[in-house]
Amino acid sequence: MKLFEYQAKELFQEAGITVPESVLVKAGSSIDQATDKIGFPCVLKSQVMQGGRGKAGLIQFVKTQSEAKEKFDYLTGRGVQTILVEQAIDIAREIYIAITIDPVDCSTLIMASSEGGMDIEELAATMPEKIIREKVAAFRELEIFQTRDVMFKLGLTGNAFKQGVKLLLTMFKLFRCYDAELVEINPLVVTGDGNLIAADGKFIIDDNAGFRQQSYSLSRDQFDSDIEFEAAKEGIPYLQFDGDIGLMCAGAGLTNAIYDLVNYFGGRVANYLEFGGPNYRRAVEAMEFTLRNKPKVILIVTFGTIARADVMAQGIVDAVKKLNPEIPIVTAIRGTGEEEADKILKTIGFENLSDTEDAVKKAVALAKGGK
Amino acid sequence: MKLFEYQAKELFQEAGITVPESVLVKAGSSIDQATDKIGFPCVLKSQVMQGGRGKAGLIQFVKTQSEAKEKFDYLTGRGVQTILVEQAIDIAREIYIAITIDPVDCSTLIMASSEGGMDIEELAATMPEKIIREKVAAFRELEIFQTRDVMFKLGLTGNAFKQGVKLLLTMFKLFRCYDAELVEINPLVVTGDGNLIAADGKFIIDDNAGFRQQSYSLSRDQFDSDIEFEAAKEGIPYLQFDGDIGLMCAGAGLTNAIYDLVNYFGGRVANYLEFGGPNYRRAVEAMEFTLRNKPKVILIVTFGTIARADVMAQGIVDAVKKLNPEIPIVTAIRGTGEEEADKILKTIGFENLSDTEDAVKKAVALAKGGK
Amino acid sequence: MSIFIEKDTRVLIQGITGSEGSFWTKHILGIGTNVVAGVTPGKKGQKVEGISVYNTVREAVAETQPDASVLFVPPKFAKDAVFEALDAGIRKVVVIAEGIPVHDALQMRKAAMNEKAMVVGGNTSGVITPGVAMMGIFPYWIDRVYKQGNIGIMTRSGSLTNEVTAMVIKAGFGVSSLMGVGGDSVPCTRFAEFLPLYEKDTATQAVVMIGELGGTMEEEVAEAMEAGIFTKPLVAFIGGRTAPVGKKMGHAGAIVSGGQGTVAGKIEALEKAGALVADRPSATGELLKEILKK
Amino acid sequence: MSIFIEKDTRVLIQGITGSEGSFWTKHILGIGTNVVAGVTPGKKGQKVEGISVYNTVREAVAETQPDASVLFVPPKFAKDAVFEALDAGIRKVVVIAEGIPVHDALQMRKAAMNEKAMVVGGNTSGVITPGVAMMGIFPYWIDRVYKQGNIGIMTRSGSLTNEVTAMVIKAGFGVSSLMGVGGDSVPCTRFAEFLPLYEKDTATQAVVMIGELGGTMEEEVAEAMEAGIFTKPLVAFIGGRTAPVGKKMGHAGAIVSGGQGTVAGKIEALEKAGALVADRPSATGELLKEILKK
Repeated sequence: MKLFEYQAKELFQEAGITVPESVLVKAGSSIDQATDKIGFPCVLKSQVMQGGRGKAGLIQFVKTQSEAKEKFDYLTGRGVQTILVEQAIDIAREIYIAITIDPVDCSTLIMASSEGGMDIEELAATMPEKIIREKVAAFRELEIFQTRDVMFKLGLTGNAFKQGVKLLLTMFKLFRCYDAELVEINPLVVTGDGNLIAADGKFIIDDNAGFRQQSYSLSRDQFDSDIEFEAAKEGIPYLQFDGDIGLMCAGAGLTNAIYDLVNYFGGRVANYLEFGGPNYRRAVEAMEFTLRNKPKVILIVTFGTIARADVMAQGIVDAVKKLNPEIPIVTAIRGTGEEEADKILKTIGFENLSDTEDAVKKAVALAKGGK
Repeated sequence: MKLFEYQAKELFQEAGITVPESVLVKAGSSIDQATDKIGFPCVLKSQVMQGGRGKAGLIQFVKTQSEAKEKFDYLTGRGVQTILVEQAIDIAREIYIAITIDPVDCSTLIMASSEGGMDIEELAATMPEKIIREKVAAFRELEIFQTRDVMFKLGLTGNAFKQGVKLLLTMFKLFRCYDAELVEINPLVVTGDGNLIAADGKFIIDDNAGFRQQSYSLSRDQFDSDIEFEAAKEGIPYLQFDGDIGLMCAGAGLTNAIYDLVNYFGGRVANYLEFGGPNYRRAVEAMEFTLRNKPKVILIVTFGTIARADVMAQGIVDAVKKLNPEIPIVTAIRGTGEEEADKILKTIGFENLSDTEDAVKKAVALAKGGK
Repeated sequence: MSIFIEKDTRVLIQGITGSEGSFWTKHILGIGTNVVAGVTPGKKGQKVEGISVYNTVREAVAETQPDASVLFVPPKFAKDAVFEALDAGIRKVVVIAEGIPVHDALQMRKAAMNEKAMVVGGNTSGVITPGVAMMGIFPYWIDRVYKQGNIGIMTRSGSLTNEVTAMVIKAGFGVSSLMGVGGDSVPCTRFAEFLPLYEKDTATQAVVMIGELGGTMEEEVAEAMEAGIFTKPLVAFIGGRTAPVGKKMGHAGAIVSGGQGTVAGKIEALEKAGALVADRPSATGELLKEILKK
Repeated sequence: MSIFIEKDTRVLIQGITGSEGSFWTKHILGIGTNVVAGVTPGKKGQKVEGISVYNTVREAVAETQPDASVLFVPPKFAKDAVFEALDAGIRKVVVIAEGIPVHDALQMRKAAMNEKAMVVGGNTSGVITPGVAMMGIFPYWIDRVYKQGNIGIMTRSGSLTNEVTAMVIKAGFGVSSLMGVGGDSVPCTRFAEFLPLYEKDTATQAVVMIGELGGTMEEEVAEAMEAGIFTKPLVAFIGGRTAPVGKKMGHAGAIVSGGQGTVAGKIEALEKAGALVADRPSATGELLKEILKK
C-alpha cells in the first residue's frame, strides 16, 4: 500500500518529524478556508500516486487568493480528488533521505544525499558517489553513531545536525513499526534559519503485513483507471492496457510470460488479470472485469497445481453461460485435473489447447480478425 | 530499584496481566473501605521488601470484618506502612515463572516450574530438574514457539495455555522495556476455572537505567533501617550492622576486603559506608552517617586513583573539626596524593598508616578497649 | 542424487494437521518421501496419514531426528515456524506460504545465514527430486512435467515452472533437483546460493533457471558464472521482457525500479557470462540441446 | 610482551575532549602509550595533548588505523560508543564508564562475541602493562604498585587492585599485564576469557586473580584450569568472605543469590583446580612465592 503524500506526512507529524503547515481540501469544496489558514504564498499539491508531479503541472505555487482558486479549479478539473494546501517554505538546502531494504544481506538500508529534490534513480545513474549508504542488519537497531555519520556526511551542523539525528532515528522507527518497504523524504529541506522540514513524503507499507498494521482504505486516486480500482476492491489483481487481447491467467510468473508471448507474436494486451491463487473459483467476476476493457478476444492460460484445471474450466463454462461474451475465447487450462477440464470445456464447444504458444498465436490471429 | 509487590502488580495490570482485585491501604487509615470493596475472604499483604513474608506472619488471611481490623492493627503495629488488601483466589495450581539475565551467554533467561509457591533457590537446590529454562539471545526477541514450549512443559492446556503464552510474551516485553533485572510471578495461579492470575510479583529495575526509566521514589519500607534509608536518599552507599567498628572506605572491592579483614582479626563492623567514587569530597556527611550507629572506632581505608588521597584527608580533617567525634579514628588513606595526605592528617595529630592490615588491627584493638 | 532432498532425507512437516498440510502430506508421502513426523501445537498424539504429530519441533526432533522440514503454516506464522525449526537444529527448511511480510522474510533469511542453514521460499512450490521425494506442492503425477533426469531447475515461479519444465521434458531431458526459490522480493535463499550445490552434484549436467524481471538474483547468477563458482551449462528463461516499467505485475519480487532488475540487463549479464537465454518457454529445450552439444 | 597492549599498539581515545578524557589522555601519553587519534562528535580539527580529534571512529580509523580504543564516555552512551568502535573494525576496546545499564552490557558483550572482539569493562580502571602503555586510569606513578614484571593480574576491583598489587610487588614481583575485568554484573569479557592469552604470553609466569563474591567468574576460572586451558600457577584473593548473604555490598556484581557465587564455593573450586587462595591481601605475595617454587 503506497500512501499519499498527506498520509505519509500525517505519520511523520505524529512521530515528531516537522512537516509544513497544511490543510487538505477535497475536490468540490472551497479552497478559501485552507488558504485563510495557511496564508500566501502557498502550494497546491495534488494527492495522486503519479511520479513527477511537478513536471506534470500537478503542483502549483500560488501567491493570491484568485490564483489559488484558479489553480484549484484547474487541478480538480484534471480529475484530482484531493489537494494538499501547504505553506511555502524558506529553502536553504534540499536533502534526499530514504529507508528501504537490502534483500541480499538482509539489512535495512538508509540512503541519503545532499543533492535533494532529485529522483534517487536519477541520482544513482548520474552521481552514484553522492549517495550515502548506511545499513542496519536484521535483528539490530539503528545506532546513534550511524545517524551521526550520515549527518556529518550530509554536511549538517548545529541545530540541523541534531534534528537530523533525531529525524533519522524516527524514520527508522516508523520504517520498522509500520512494516514499510520505503520511507522517503525528498526533499528534506534545511530552512534559512537552520531547521529541518520534510517537504515531501513517500511511504509504502507492505501489503503482506496488513494483519498487524493499521488499514488505509483504497481510494480511486491510487489507481490509473476505474477498472483497476474496482478490481482491487474485489481482491483481483488487474492492470489495464490499450490492446485488444484480454488475459485471464493463473500464476504471476506464467501471466508475465503470456504477456511477453502476446507481444512476441505481434498481439497487444488489453488487460492483465490474475485468475489463479485465491481467485481460481471466481471465473464469473474475472471474466466480467476482463470484458470491461472491450477486448476482441479472451485468452485463458493456466498450468495449476492447487488451482485445479477442472474447477477453472467449470467456472469458465458458467461465466460464458451467464455473461454471453460475444467475442472468441481461447483456453489452455492445464495442470491438476486437466483431462476433466478438456471434457468440461467441450460441453460448450471449446477446444482446450495443451500448448501455450498455440493458444497465444490463435488469440493474436483472432484479435487481428482471423480465426 | 526493587519494587514493592503492589508496584509490580500495577505494571502487570497495565500490560494486561491479570492480578487479583485489590486496594492499597496506608497505616493510620481505615481498612473498612478496602474490605467493603474486596469482600471476604481476603488477604492482607504487608508491602515490605523482606522475603518469606508468609512465614514471618506478614501476610494474613482474614474472613470477617473484625478479623480484618484486628490483623490490620497487628501488622501496622509491627511497623508496616502499606498493606495490600487483596481478594482471595480459587487456587487449582501454583506455577513459578520468572525472567532474569544470563551474563555469560548474554541472554535473557526465562525460568519456570510447575512447583510454584516455592522459592526458586530452594527449587534449584532440591529439584533442579523441575526448572524449565528458555533463553533469548541479546538482540533477539522471545518467539511464540518458545512460549508454547514453556507452556507445554508446564502442562497447561486450553485457556490457561493461551493465557500463558500471552502472559510470558508480556512479561518479556516488560522485562526489556523497563530495563528489569528480574520479573517474577510466584505463584502464578491457575484458578479452578482454568484462568491465570499473578498472585504475587517481584520486579527489580536496573538502577543504572534510571535515565530512561520512570522513577519510583525511595520509601522507608525498602530499607532495613532509618539510617540506610536516609543515606540512600543522600546517594551514599551505607549498610548497618551490629558491631562497633565504623567503616569509611573507598572502592567497593576494597571495602569488602576491609570488612573481611575486620572479621579476620576478630572485630565486628558497625557499618559499611562507601566514601569513594562520587562521594570522596563528602567526608562530613559520610562521617555523620558513620557516627549514627554509635561505633567505638572509625576505620578509614582508601587506595584511590581519581579519589585523591589529599582531598579525602582534608575532608577528614574538616569533618573532625566540625563533628568532634569522641572516638578514635584510624586512617590509611593512600593513592594519588598520599604524601600530601600524610601531612594534612598530621595537622590534627593523626598518623596516616600505609599498611592496611596494621590499620585494621589497630582499629580492632581500639574497639576492644586497647590502643 | 539431489542437492536438497534424497530418498532417505528425514522430513518433518510443520502445520501437518491443517487442511493444506494434511492434503499435501498425502502427496508428499505418495512420491516416496521419507516423512518422519509432523508438528501442530496442541495436536500431539494425533496421526496424519499414519505420521505421528507432536506439539513442538523440539519434541519431534528428539523423537524422530528429522533433517529437513517443510512448512504448511499461514504467512503470519511463517517466521515463528522457521525460527522454531532452526532452533531445534534443522538446517533445511522449505516455506510454502505466500504473503509473508517483507520484514519477517529479512529476519528469516538472516537467521538462516547465522545458522548456516538453507531456508527455501517463501511463496514457493518447494523442492522436488522427481521420482524420489519432494517437500512442496508439485503435481508430480503429471508425467510430461515431472520426470527424473540430469537437468537442475531453479525457479521464481509456480505455474510457469510447469510450463517451462514441460518444454525441457519435451526436448528429451529430465529433472535432477527442482528448487523453487519463491516469488517474493526477499527469498530466503537466492538463485546464486544454489549454484555451488548444483556444481558439485554429479546428477546435474546443466541448469535451467526460470527468472523474471525485478531484483538482482539473475545478475548474481551471472556473477557466479563469471567468478567460476558455477561452470556447468546454464539456460535461462526470463519472464517479463515486455512488462511495463514501474507496474507491480504479479510477484512481489517482479517490479523494476531505478533501472535495476530489467530483463534486458539480466539477459545481457547472463549471455556475457556464457549462459543461453530463451526468448520464450518453448525455446528452452532447444537451447539446452545446443548448449550441451558444445 | 603483553596480552592486550604493547608499546606499538595504536590507541584511539573516544570521548577525548571531555574532562575525564582529556585529563587521562595526558597520563595515557605519560606512560608511553602510542595514542594515534581521538574522537568526539562535532570536535573534528581540535587537538588534545597534541592528538588529533575526529568526528567519528570511521574517520579516525581511515586516517590513523588504530588497533584499540579506550572509551571515556558517560555510561548512557557506552553502548553506542562500543558499537561504533566495533563497526569501524576495532577489535580491542576498553570501557571505563561506571553505571552502564545491564541490558546495554548484555548487548555490548554479545556484539563483541559476534565480532570476535575483546571489549574490557565497563566499570573498570582498564588495562595496563606497567612501564609500557595503558588504556585506563591507573596511578602508574606509584612505584610500589605499578612495576613491570612477570605476574599477570586480573581483577574485578579498583582500589583493591592497588592494595593487592602492592603486596605482589612487596614480595619482589612485578606485573606483566593487568586486566581490569570491571565490577559490574555483566562484564563484557570474563576472567576465564583472559586465560588463553596469559597462557601463551611468554612474559607471564603466573597469574593473580582478584575476585569477589557474586557471579560465577571465579568458578569459570577453576573450570578452565581443570580443563587444561590454563596451566600456569594461579593465586587468588576473593573479597567478601564474610559479607552477609543477599546484601548488595559495593559492586553490582557482588551479590550472592540462590547459593551461587558464595566465596566458599569459589575457594573450594579454585583450590580443587590447583590454585592457591589468599585469606587476606597481604598473603598474596607469600603464596605467589610458594606456588612458583613448586
